[in-house]
Amino acid sequence: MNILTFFVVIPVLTITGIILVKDIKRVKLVASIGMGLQLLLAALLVVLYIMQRRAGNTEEMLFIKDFVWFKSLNIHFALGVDGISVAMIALTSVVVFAGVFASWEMAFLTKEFFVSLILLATGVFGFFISIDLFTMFLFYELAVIPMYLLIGVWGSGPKEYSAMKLTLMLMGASAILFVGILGIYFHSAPDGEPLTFNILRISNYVIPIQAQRVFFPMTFVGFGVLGALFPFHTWSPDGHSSAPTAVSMLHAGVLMKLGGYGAFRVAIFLMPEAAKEMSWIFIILTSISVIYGAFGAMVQKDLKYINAYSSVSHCGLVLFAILMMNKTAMTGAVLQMISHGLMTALFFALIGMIYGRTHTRLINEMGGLMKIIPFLSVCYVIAGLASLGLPGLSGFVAEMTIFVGAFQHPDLFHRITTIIAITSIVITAVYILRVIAILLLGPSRDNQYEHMNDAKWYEKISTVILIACVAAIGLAPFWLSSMIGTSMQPVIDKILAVNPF
Amino acid sequence: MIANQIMFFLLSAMIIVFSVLTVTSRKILRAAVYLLLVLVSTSGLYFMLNYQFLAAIQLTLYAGGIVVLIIFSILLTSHISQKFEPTGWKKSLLSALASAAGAILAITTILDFKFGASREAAMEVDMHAIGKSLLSLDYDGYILPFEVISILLLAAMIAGIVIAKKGGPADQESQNLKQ
Amino acid sequence: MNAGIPIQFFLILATLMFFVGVYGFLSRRNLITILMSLELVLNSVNINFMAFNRYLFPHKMEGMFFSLFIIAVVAAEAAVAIAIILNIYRRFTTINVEDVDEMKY
Amino acid sequence: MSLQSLLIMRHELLLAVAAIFILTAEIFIDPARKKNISLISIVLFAIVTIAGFLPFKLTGTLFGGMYVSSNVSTLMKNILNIGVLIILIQSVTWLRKDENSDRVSEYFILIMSTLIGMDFMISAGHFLMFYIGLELATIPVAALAAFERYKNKSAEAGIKLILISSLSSGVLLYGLSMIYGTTGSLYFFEVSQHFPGFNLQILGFIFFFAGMAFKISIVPFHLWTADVYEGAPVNITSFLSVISKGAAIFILIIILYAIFPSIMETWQKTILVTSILTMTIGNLFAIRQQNIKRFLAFSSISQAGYILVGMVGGNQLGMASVIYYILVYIFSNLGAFGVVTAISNATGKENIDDYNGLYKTNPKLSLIMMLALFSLAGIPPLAGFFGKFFLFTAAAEKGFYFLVLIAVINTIISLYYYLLVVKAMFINKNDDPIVNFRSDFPTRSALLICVAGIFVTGFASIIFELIKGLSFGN
Amino acid sequence: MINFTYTVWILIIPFIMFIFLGLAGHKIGPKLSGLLGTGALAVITALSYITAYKYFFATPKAGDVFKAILAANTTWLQFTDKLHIDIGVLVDPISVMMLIVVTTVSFMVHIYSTGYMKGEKGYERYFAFLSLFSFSMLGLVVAPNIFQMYIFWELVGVSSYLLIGFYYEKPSAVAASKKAFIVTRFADLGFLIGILLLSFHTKTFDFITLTDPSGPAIAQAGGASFLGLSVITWSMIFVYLGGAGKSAMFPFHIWLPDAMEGPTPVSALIHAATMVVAGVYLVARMFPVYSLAAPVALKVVAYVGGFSSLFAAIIACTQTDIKRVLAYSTISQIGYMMLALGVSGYGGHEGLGYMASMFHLFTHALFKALLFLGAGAIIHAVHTNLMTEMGGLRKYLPITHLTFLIACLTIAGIPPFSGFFSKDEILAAAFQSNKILFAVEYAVAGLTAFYMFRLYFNIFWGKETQYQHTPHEAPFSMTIPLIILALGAVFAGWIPFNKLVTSDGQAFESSIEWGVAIPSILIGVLGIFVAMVMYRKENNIPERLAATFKNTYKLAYHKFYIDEFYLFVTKKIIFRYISEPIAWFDRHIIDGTMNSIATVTQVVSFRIRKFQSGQLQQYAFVFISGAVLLAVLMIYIWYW
Repeated sequence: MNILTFFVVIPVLTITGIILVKDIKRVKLVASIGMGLQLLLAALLVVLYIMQRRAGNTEEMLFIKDFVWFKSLNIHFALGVDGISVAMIALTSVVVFAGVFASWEMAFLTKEFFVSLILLATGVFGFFISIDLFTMFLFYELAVIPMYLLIGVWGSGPKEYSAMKLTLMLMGASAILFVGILGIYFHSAPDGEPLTFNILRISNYVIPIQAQRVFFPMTFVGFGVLGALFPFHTWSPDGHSSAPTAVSMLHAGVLMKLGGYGAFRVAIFLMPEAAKEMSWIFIILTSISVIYGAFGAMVQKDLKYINAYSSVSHCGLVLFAILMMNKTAMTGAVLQMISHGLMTALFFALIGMIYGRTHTRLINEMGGLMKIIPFLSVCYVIAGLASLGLPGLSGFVAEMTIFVGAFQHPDLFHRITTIIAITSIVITAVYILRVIAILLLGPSRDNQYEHMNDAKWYEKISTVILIACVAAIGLAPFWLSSMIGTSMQPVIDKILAVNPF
Repeated sequence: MIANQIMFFLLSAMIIVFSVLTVTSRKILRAAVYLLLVLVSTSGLYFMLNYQFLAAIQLTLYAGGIVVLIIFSILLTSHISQKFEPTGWKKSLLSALASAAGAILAITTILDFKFGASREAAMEVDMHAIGKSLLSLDYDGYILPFEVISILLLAAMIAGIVIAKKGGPADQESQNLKQ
Repeated sequence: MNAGIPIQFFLILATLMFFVGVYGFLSRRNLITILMSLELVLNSVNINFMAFNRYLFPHKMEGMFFSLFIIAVVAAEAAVAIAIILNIYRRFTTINVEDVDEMKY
Repeated sequence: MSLQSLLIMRHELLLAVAAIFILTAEIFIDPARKKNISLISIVLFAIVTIAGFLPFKLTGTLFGGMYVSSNVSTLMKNILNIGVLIILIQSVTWLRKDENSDRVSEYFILIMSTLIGMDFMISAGHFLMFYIGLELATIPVAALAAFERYKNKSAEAGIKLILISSLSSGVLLYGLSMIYGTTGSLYFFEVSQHFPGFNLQILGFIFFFAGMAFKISIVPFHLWTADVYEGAPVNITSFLSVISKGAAIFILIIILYAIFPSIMETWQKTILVTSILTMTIGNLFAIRQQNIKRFLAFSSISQAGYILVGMVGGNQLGMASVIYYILVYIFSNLGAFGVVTAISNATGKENIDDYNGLYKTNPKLSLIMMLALFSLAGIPPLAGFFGKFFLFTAAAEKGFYFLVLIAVINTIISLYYYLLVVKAMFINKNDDPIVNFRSDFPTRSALLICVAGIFVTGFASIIFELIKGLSFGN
Repeated sequence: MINFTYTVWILIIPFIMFIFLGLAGHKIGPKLSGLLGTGALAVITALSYITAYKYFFATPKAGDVFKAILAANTTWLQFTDKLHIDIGVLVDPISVMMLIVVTTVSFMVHIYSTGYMKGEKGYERYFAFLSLFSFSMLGLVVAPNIFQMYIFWELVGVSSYLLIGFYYEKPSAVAASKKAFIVTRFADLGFLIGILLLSFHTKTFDFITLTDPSGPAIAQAGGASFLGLSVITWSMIFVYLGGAGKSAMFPFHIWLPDAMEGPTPVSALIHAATMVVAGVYLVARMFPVYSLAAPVALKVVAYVGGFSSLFAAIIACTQTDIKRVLAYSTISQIGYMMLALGVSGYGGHEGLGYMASMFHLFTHALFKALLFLGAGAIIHAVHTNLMTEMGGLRKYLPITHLTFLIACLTIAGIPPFSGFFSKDEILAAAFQSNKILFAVEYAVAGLTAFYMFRLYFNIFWGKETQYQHTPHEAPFSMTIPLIILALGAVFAGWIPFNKLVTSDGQAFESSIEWGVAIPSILIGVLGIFVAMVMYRKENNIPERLAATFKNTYKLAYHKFYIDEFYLFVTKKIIFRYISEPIAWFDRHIIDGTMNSIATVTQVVSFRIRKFQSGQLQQYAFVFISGAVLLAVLMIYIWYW
């Protein structure tokens, strides 16, 4: 059995296990064991992948497995990974694992909660291992729907409104995306040859430019909405602020990455010509995203809103880098996805833990938490520093790769937009430090918070593993960056072959 | 020739006039009678077209059966002399407009079409031919519809029974209603 | 019998009758009169079939048979309709169609 | 009549035999043991259903072209049989009620005769057969809609259905008469050869289409749907929304594909317009509904719109996807209606507000309802997703991307209101929720079948491949 | 060639120490933490001195030039084929010199801190942060490429942030740390853009390649231009922005005085001796490029430095918080160094300014650290920062007094203390090239002497204040570093910088230019004298003077309202007129659009419900009209 299939099988088994066991404690146990296995499996995959590459395997995708599903439409359940997907899978498994522990205290409908959560994870894993547009789309939608219940049932604040908005906007995006995918499918092969959903196969054929012009924007916007592309990002603040901790983590940490990954793997990889022609529109939009999200985050009062806007900014950077269409910037985009995924998951985990203690998320109502709950506060600072791109943490690596890459463009437009995007690092610093200053530092604002406990063991697991990853990538980025970069090479070659610039 | 045409126009005039009266008369029983007249006139048309069998059916089943059924139901539900309030002008107007539009569309389209005359020899439609055709299993045979319509009629009968059947709590309730 | 009368006359007659029936359906208030209007509508169709059969395709009897079956079906339909109308009368104590609107929006 | 022909017509014949058997039983059986009629009927029907699947020679033309059986038609009949079987099982509880117990056998006979009508309609080779089948499929349903004769709403539903359906058959017949007048025949294969698309023919076609559209409840011929669905007993509502509609769609697609390929452009335009209207209007109305049956009525209208999208291409994939979708739709919608029936039988509650907090008291029913609704909304991995995917793919194959876009946007609206129900069940609080109850065996087994269908139909690609293999189109 | 690979330990040891103390500090207790931290520093200090010795005296020169040696290098992150961030150690004259400066001062501060911070909450954290800072600063210093420098540049910034905000419960400290970080971050933005521009045109980050006179950077001096200046010039100006930010040059200087909220040893280490001179170091690092390819940028450096030094000196004269006086003095002195670089040429005696700047950097590090540590000892004794609340302390704090006096004399440029030598070189260099700046320097020299002695007299002489506790001399752990640094301040002037640290690595002859030096000494003495008159005994001269130059005094006292201006820009413009409108726009316009789509759907849905009237005939009407309209559409209107 192919290693990749386990990534779908294990969650499904875990869900089954959760449904079968009776008691809440066992539910958690099963969930954590399942996701722990998944994490180990991801680690194994990384190792195997690197070993394969070392051994000189230069195939574009490794571990390819192809099950015919709907034969007449040439729909396959095709699996395969390159460095990029491996990285994303690793990210996902870490975040999901942390998410399980972050929601350890979930007492209301626990079983249902974990089932939905892991279902969501299944969708994400499935998405990343697929190389068939149909299954990709299937898993994408699969990931979106549990969201509704997770937010609607276990959320807080205007949860029903937020859940509905999030679900509808994302499904709306998937609607556009769906048309885009169909368009690709029906132009995926020259006349007379069987149509295909297989990305690799399609990428070897040049989709007619007229079709690309129609379907590229659809695909890109479809994925872009999930990646919080301005002005379609408004689901994100509401959705994130209402979602329960683990869901915010998964959503901002992983699900938003589906957008970036998809935009790269489907929109740009398959339709590079149109991407080249139209990228300027989206570059403008994404650079707006970057700045706009950062400025938006500056005046928010709710912790989750701050983070949501910050995600808009950071994910905007991902899309921005993807659109630059050169190896360095795109590698940076993937790094940024991973980095943002980890640190935003960390953020949301911490926010959830703080909220669980103070029962408020308004920064003005808290203060001086550093003294009361030092562990969580320090973690928060670390997350903040990662977010503002401190060297030694993952954010820096990603951002610098993007900036350097984007700046290598020969024409002025790209470089000016890059500079605009770079200014976000200052704004980011402003809002991050603002939060840290108000929330954690200074005197304690309300003595009812004096008696809070610091992190419990499961909370520590959740945060420490995320921090460890953030720091590991920040300190030793080379292997990751080169793993991604190597896989990026064929993509770039294809883009260049088509229309060298 | 002329007699033909006179006959036709007479019948058509009757049909049109009585149709209109059927749908406009404010006394329901009269409307039923007008309907009967329309149906009878129609059977006259069938005679003109040489379809005596169908004309007969029209008279017996349609005029004799359905109209009687309708009249019975009228008697059950209304007073004979009951006069309706006239329909609201808005509704009438809209209905008239829709119908007129439909009629104009249909008629213009019909007039637009060139009907070719028949080249085949006409078939003698007598009872023998009808019977043979009705019971034929082959092309142009109607045994299957004939059988199926019996199921239809059975089903309709049961349907009527289902609705009209007395007994159970329903009846009690309706008796309460009457009191 | 039908010589000298163009087929269009029959068709126009049927059409007029059809739409008069439709008019009745749309405007009459009494359920039974609506049913009567329906009879007009269906009757007009029969005229069409008969005319076509006689004028254009006299070598077969399709139109005629069709009419025949229509008459039978209409009879069944009318029977069921009347049964329901009587039930309506029992329930609503009226057969004014405008009053039969418990369900809307 | 050889044995061969009997086998070819086995669906209709067995059904007729079963109906007559029940009729006889009704007459001869001891009144005290009439309870068993349900059981007998369902067993009989199950036998019919199974017999339908038997791999005898399926194709053939009987009665000089009056009756045509092909692989596709057999498939369609089988699909309908499955649906009806589920509905019959679902009806048992309802039929056990005192007020209905005196008309159990009539119920079964009417349903079966309706199904006979549909089967004949699907196998029709001649418009006369088609017409009689259509009426046979309609008239008893009207009576069934008025079945609960002690309820105002039921009576109202009955009268609305029978009158509008008569009008629509009037319009359909008028159209047919024009088709007859311009082609000289009512045999399908002859009509298709004489159909170059004169204006009068188009007129006839449109009127014919309107009559069919009424059955499928396509906008603007749909207005009866909500009222009838709301007023009719729940089982009849599900019958109307699934079986009647499914049968009408089957026959429409056969007629469009087989008889009117020569005016494909016209009917494509027609379907384009009506499908957009149908999806949009159905959705817009569904948003505000409070009665769950009415809600499902509008939802089924918009579903019809999606199905039309699949039909628009006139391609083989289109037919396959439509048939497949009907199968999926049967499971999904009957799942939803099954829950509605169970709740309605147990408590008499039919408003969405009553469903508030249902998950707390009846988790399993809520879950089934949710699965069914998600399947209707086209959420993976449920069958509805695959169904919708193929429908839209079929349209896209012929370049109707714009239509597909509108359709998928409409699925988002529909997702919205499906989620409203899910929200009611899972999120909303309720001081007075529906109490916990345990459904009886038939209800549970019917729901189980539906859930299994919702899951299996999608994943098991063989089902789709089978349907695809049998379909035709260009 | 001697192997310098071991120098990587200079980076690794403090990093490990940081991680260890950060994670386990609270477990092992304060005492051990302090000991470990200090011990680690002792080791790397020793390593640095060994390195300095080996580099300057044991390594054979190539010709007569000190060659830059790449002691270690490994690719850390690959961008493109040519552009990659390497982490490594570059050993060349200035890096070695900086190693000495950083490790010495840091070591002193560590020792000092063990006394100064005793009993403070978060003692372990403090030492962890100090280790982090040492690591970052050393990494910055030895960076062989500009990107490594940027990385450590940021790390230095963050450790500064952490240390300024060490007393995190004090709102002013929190605000100060935030301000320091954001202001420098803003400057770093310029640095980053500069790096990107530079690397885009030269395709390298590597210092050796960049500064090679025949390398791509300098070769492209006349390349593509923008707004009249060459791209290289622009990029060097941007790079300088980063330097200006870190070195608190006008107008980025505002963070430095506030940064005094941190513990005093931190001020000594970071905000006086090491980190703030990183800007100078950066310019020195890139000096060949500035000098050969971007003279305009170099001019900017010179003028900004000159202006800052004068500006800060004026403000320093009016401040009362001793640490703030020292902070402005630091700005002023760094301005001096910048100026010196700015007026310097490349190679040989032309490079006098360069050498002078480095020289001054070196001596300044020693005496400014001394001043701060002394101030720390004073604050430690009297528990206040305000010199108005001090006076007559010379009796209580003899050692502190003495060392402080030495430091003051040094900074005033009185021979034979080291400050005199380095300052003299700078004056000489300025005299050679730019008379205006030269004049500025004289003025600054006088002002410096004045405000330093104003400080000195106010603290140790003047009116004796009633203290709550009798002040007492600091413990040995604090006085020993003072003494060592004082010795350094006295004797460092004799180090032959012109032989060791020069712009092109070649030694050149230089001697004291008495023509320039004597007036400068006189000016210094004059400044001291004025201060003595005004502040030695209590009198009303200062008040009268302040009253006479009321407006000027007020301006200077309020630091020329620069802070207020920044506050206005950030609070009013950025927050109120950019951020809040954006947030509003997002919630109301964008979100509103999405919501209104939903609302419109709902409203339409409500409006059209009338169609479903329950009236059978209306249904039929729609049915018939629908059929007719459809037919009309298909037959008569819509041709494909």
